[in-house]
Amino acid sequence: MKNSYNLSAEALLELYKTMKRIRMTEEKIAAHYREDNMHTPVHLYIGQEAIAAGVCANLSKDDKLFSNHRNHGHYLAKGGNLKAMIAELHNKETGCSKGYGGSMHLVDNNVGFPITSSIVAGGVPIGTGDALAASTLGEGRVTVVFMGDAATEEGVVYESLCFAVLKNLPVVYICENNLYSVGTHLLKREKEQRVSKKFEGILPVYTVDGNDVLAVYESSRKAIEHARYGRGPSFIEYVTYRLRDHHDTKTGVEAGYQSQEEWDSWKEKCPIAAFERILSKENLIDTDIISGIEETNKNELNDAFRFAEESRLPDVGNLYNGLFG
Amino acid sequence: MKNSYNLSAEALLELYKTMKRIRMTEEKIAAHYREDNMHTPVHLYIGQEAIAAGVCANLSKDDKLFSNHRNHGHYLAKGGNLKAMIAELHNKETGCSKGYGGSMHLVDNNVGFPITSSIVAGGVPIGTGDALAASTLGEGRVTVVFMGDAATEEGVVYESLCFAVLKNLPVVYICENNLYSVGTHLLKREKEQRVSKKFEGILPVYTVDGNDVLAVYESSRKAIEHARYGRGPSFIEYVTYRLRDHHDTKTGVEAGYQSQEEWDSWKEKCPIAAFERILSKENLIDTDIISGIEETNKNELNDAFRFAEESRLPDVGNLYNGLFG
Amino acid sequence: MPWTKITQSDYFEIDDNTEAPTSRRLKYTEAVREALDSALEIDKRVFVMGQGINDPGGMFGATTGLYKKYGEERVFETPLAEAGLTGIAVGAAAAGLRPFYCHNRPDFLMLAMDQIVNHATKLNYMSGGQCNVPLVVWATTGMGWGSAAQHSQALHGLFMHVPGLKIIMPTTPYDVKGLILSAIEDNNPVMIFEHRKLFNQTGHVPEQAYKIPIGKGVVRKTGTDITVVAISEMVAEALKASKKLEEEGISLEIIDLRTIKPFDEDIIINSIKKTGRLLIADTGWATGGVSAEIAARIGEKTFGLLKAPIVRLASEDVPTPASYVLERAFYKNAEDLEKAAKALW
Amino acid sequence: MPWTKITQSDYFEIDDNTEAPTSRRLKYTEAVREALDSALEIDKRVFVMGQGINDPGGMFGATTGLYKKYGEERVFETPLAEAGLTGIAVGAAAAGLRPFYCHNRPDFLMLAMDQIVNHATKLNYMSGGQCNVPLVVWATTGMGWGSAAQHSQALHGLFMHVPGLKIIMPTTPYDVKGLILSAIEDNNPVMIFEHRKLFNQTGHVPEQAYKIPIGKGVVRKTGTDITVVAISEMVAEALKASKKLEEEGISLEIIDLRTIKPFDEDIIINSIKKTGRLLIADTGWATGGVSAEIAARIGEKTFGLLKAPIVRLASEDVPTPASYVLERAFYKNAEDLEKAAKALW
Ligand SMILES: Cc1ncc(C[n+]2csc(CCOP(=O)(O)OP(=O)(O)O)c2C)c(N)n1
Ligand SMILES: Cc1ncc(C[n+]2csc(CCOP(=O)(O)OP(=O)(O)O)c2C)c(N)n1
Ligand SMILES: [Mg+2]
Ligand SMILES: [Mg+2]
Repeated sequence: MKNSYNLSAEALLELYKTMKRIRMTEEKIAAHYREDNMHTPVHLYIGQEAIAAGVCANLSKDDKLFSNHRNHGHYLAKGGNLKAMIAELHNKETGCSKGYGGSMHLVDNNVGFPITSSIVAGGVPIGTGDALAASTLGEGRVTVVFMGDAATEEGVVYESLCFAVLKNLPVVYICENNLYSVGTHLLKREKEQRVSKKFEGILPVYTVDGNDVLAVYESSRKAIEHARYGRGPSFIEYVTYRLRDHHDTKTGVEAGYQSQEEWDSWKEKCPIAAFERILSKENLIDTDIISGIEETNKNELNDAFRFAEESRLPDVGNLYNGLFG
Repeated sequence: MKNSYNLSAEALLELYKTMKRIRMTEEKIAAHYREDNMHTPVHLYIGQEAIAAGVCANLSKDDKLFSNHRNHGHYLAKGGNLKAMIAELHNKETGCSKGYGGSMHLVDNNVGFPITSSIVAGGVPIGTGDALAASTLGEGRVTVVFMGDAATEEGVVYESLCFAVLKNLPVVYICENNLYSVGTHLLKREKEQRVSKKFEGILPVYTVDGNDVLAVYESSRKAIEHARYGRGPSFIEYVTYRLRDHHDTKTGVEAGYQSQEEWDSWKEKCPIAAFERILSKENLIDTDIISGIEETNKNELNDAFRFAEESRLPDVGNLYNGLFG
Repeated sequence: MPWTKITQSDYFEIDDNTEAPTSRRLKYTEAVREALDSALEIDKRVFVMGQGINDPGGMFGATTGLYKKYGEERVFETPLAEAGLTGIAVGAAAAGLRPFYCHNRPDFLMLAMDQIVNHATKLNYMSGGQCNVPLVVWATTGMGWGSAAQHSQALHGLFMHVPGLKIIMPTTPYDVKGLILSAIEDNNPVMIFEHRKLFNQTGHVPEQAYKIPIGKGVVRKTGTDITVVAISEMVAEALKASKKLEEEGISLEIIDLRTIKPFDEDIIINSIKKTGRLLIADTGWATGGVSAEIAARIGEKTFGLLKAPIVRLASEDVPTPASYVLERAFYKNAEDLEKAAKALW
Repeated sequence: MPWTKITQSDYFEIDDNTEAPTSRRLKYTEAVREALDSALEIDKRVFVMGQGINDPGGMFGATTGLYKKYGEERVFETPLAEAGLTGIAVGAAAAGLRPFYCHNRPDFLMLAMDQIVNHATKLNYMSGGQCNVPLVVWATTGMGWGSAAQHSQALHGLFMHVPGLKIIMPTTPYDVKGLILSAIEDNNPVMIFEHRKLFNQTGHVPEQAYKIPIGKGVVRKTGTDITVVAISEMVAEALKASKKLEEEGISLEIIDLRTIKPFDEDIIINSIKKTGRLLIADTGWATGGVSAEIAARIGEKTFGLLKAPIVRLASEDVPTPASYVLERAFYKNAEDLEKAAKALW
């Protein structure tokens, strides 16, 4: 049963649910952060949900996703375990990284989330190497590497793209251009607002509205298939905005580096609200369905937080655990 | 008195003389290298002379040139002191770097040759920073940064170009694409033979025949003027070939990584022989004039080698000299 | 939230300079800012660069508003390209400017190692003295609140090994202003590692510009039994521990090294002549770090004077864990120092 | 021309393994090649990468022709992008392959520091043990013939400071084969620093694959008066010096450390129990280097056993100069070691 978006109703609803789940998780983290039970920096994903949701809808568990400091949404969209994530934020042994990583280093081999670096762009060559291994071993899987706009300024990204092209690797680079690096606007750091332009001479690049989940889905689907069928890497820039501060829970307006007008205009373009309008028009959701989804999320989140709070802290004696593998 | 090349006869002859002087210097170095009086690696410039000659004809002493390991030709074309260069190769105190640098680190503040790094691409950001200083201080001078094809693979080059564009710096990047990195052909390292293509999305790039000194002169003239008049950086790729091995004195054929056919075809395109043909046609040189130039060079070279041989070695007690400035 | 706030070390307060007539109480970061302000004012060649230096946070206040006073040509934001930008700073320095390059964390300096190790520190030497590089690289060491393996490293020990560098690690507002002004005036690359736990300290700082010589330590507390050479935030831990130890009859002499490269050998040796015992406390890893060099060099020079082996209190050979219980096991503090001192006594 | 040739250390010859039935005399670089050949043969996950590994020079013979036998997918040339390619190797290792990444000189590793210090060595720890990185990084240290400041650094001392690394520095053909095979089999990042002056050494090497444990030193010469802990090429210098010193009645016990991280403390301490004197000889800079860590750690553990201060023979805190007269002043050799030993006696 395909509709005008060339996607089944289930698939459309799934995209919506993923976004909602991420949003509600982030909001709950924000609400509880001041209670000081999560001793970890948090980089919230609020406003960018369409990207993780749209991209990951094209991935299987065997495909791998390389994330960055802003990884909560990526992890959940990739099928991550909510309990393990919330426990990691609570510094617990039951966390997906056993309490050794914290919010910036969610890792979960069960869902193709193999490492997460908080060095900006640090994961980009590593993801490229993962694609090299996949290609060498003939695994047929695809690697997706997420990065921010500022990450594209690091030389290793350039080096990685060139190598991926040279070896025709099954990798898709996803750039979430939210216009800011911490509190610094893109145009203080770069000549052009479209960061993918820099790579036009190297590989196929696309610039897409990152707040339109269907556009994200469709563009990444093509790039991922392209990679999967051995036609090589590509680079997609999704233009978006984060509605909260770089880390912590307030907004960039409150933090003093974004204007109210700018923020408002992007709030208008909220990817979830926008998609809700589409789904309503298609008669795929109504307030009851939305409430149902919210209820499910709320319960799941309450469980996850309870689980996290009740979990044990790592054993102090295990300081050296994991130093060597 | 301009001719069809839009250059005075003197200017044309000057280009020729520069190339000849470089060639004869390199050949003399090669001839004497086995005598073991020059304890220094040598990266000969034979075959690439048109680039240094053509570019530097557009520079004044105040303009600065950032070179690399293959710097003999750059140094001479920039007005370097032949005696000081040969003395440096002989490890002498009278060398342009006082014997502390050797062949890979010719430096001479008197002629705008401020540092020379032998880390591939290491000088590229440094040259960019020099242009930043020139721009900040309003000095009106231009910085020219030389690099090889392999250097363009380093992330710092990408980072430097982006920054030069952001700040609209008075810098021209010159890439000598001689198709090889030591014994490794370009196509083992890159997808495309035209290395400048990678930067098309970042700044104006040009690909020019690097064995045609007039084309080099003209293309670099435009780019240098562009930079000088505050219109920003550009990147020129000169396609060329080195007729000797990466370092040392034999050829790449003898070293086993270049084919005789390839080498022969480039030998045919020798920039000096090609320019000789043009100048003859224009009646600007004949065998007598050439002999005269050769004689002058020979004498100058003999003097320089004698000077170098007779110069003192650095004082062993001065190991710490120059550690701090 | 300590990741956005600065952890307060409430026990640490030294008034180096209460007598200076123009002296006021300033916070550590205010003293840094005042140093930069002075340098920008006095010397037109000075400029400041870094990620986020002009955002509202302004490096914890160390750079706040400077761009408004001196313009964005002299106080500018950089792209995220630490390798290239370090090279650019080196080039600008070699061409006559005086860059002050700010980093939020030493971890990010790993991207700039080629320019620091192979270039900034070598260009003058390998050019026969033609190219000095008056570059200052400033990095603030973070810790705690789950900063974890890539956002909390105290990497000054790595740089100890690099010839041609000077490295300062000031602990007081008075020192940081004076040492930063010396660093900027120096014709060579100087690295500054500052510990965030010190940022809220207050102390007396004279209003005018003044300099403190690079390479000189200072005795923060005199004592008779054990010489403690403390680096950066460990000075605070040592002072705290010394109070308890005093009650138990162990008297520490605490040396704040201030400069780790070159470090003040004499001040340590003179103290050992009195105490016969040396404990070195560093915020970085022990293995191959600053404490190793101090132990090796001082051990050689005080052989026979020492009544007990030189002891090092520094991080174990493991990355920083995230969870606070593991963090507590990882970081050495006043209690650990107390224990180490007792064992040495 | 020594820059393209390898400097011969004619005085150095140790036959570790003459008894093994399949043992033949091989050059050092042939032993390296044989190790890589074995590893590629035995384990399909192994691959070799580096600049120039497939060119006719083939890393002084260490990689010659391997790509013909195993294909260019498993033995490939890299672009000049040490930072990115190290990350790529890390990613491939984490995904189940076993990269062996060759570098012509440690100087170039400075471009890869972020991936080594912040990633390769930390991913397993910070993921709670989910991501081990079986990566081998191999670098050959050059010296002489005017290699100068950027092409001659012995930088192993920097890496000593990094948790999560193992570092080996084999001196004999027998050791290099066995240690490379151990390194490749290790599930963690291992760095190998080889000194080019050792490359023409020959020695007996068994034909089959064998391993030498990481972390174990070996006594190259027994003696009674001074323990010399020698690293890499310094073993050759120590052996040379010991002959002269023997004539003058000073007997050196020479320990070839082989692994510097973790290093074999017991073998050193046991020797000191006999000699009471320690001289550490390293090819890198003294300040903050390997010799500092050995002196600090062993000094602490042998306090009371030592009859004299621990002495370090290592490079002065200055870059490598180009001119051969200055090179001679810079590099420590057998004569310097002789002098240091006499002074210590
Ligand atoms: C190499 C490096 N430099 C600086 C930082 C500090 N830092 C952490 S996140 C960040 C901003 C990154 O911006 P972007 O890549 O656009 O991602 P976003 O936060 O906007 O999602 C910075 C500068 C870092 N972690 N790593
Ligand atoms: C960062 C770095 N990696 C590797 C080397 C070793 N190396 C010296 S020159 C060279 C080849 C450079 O090729 P290219 O840039 O094309 O210049 P060319 O020699 O052809 O003029 C290499 C690999 C180096 N010096 N620096
Ligand atoms: Mg961003
Ligand atoms: Mg080339």
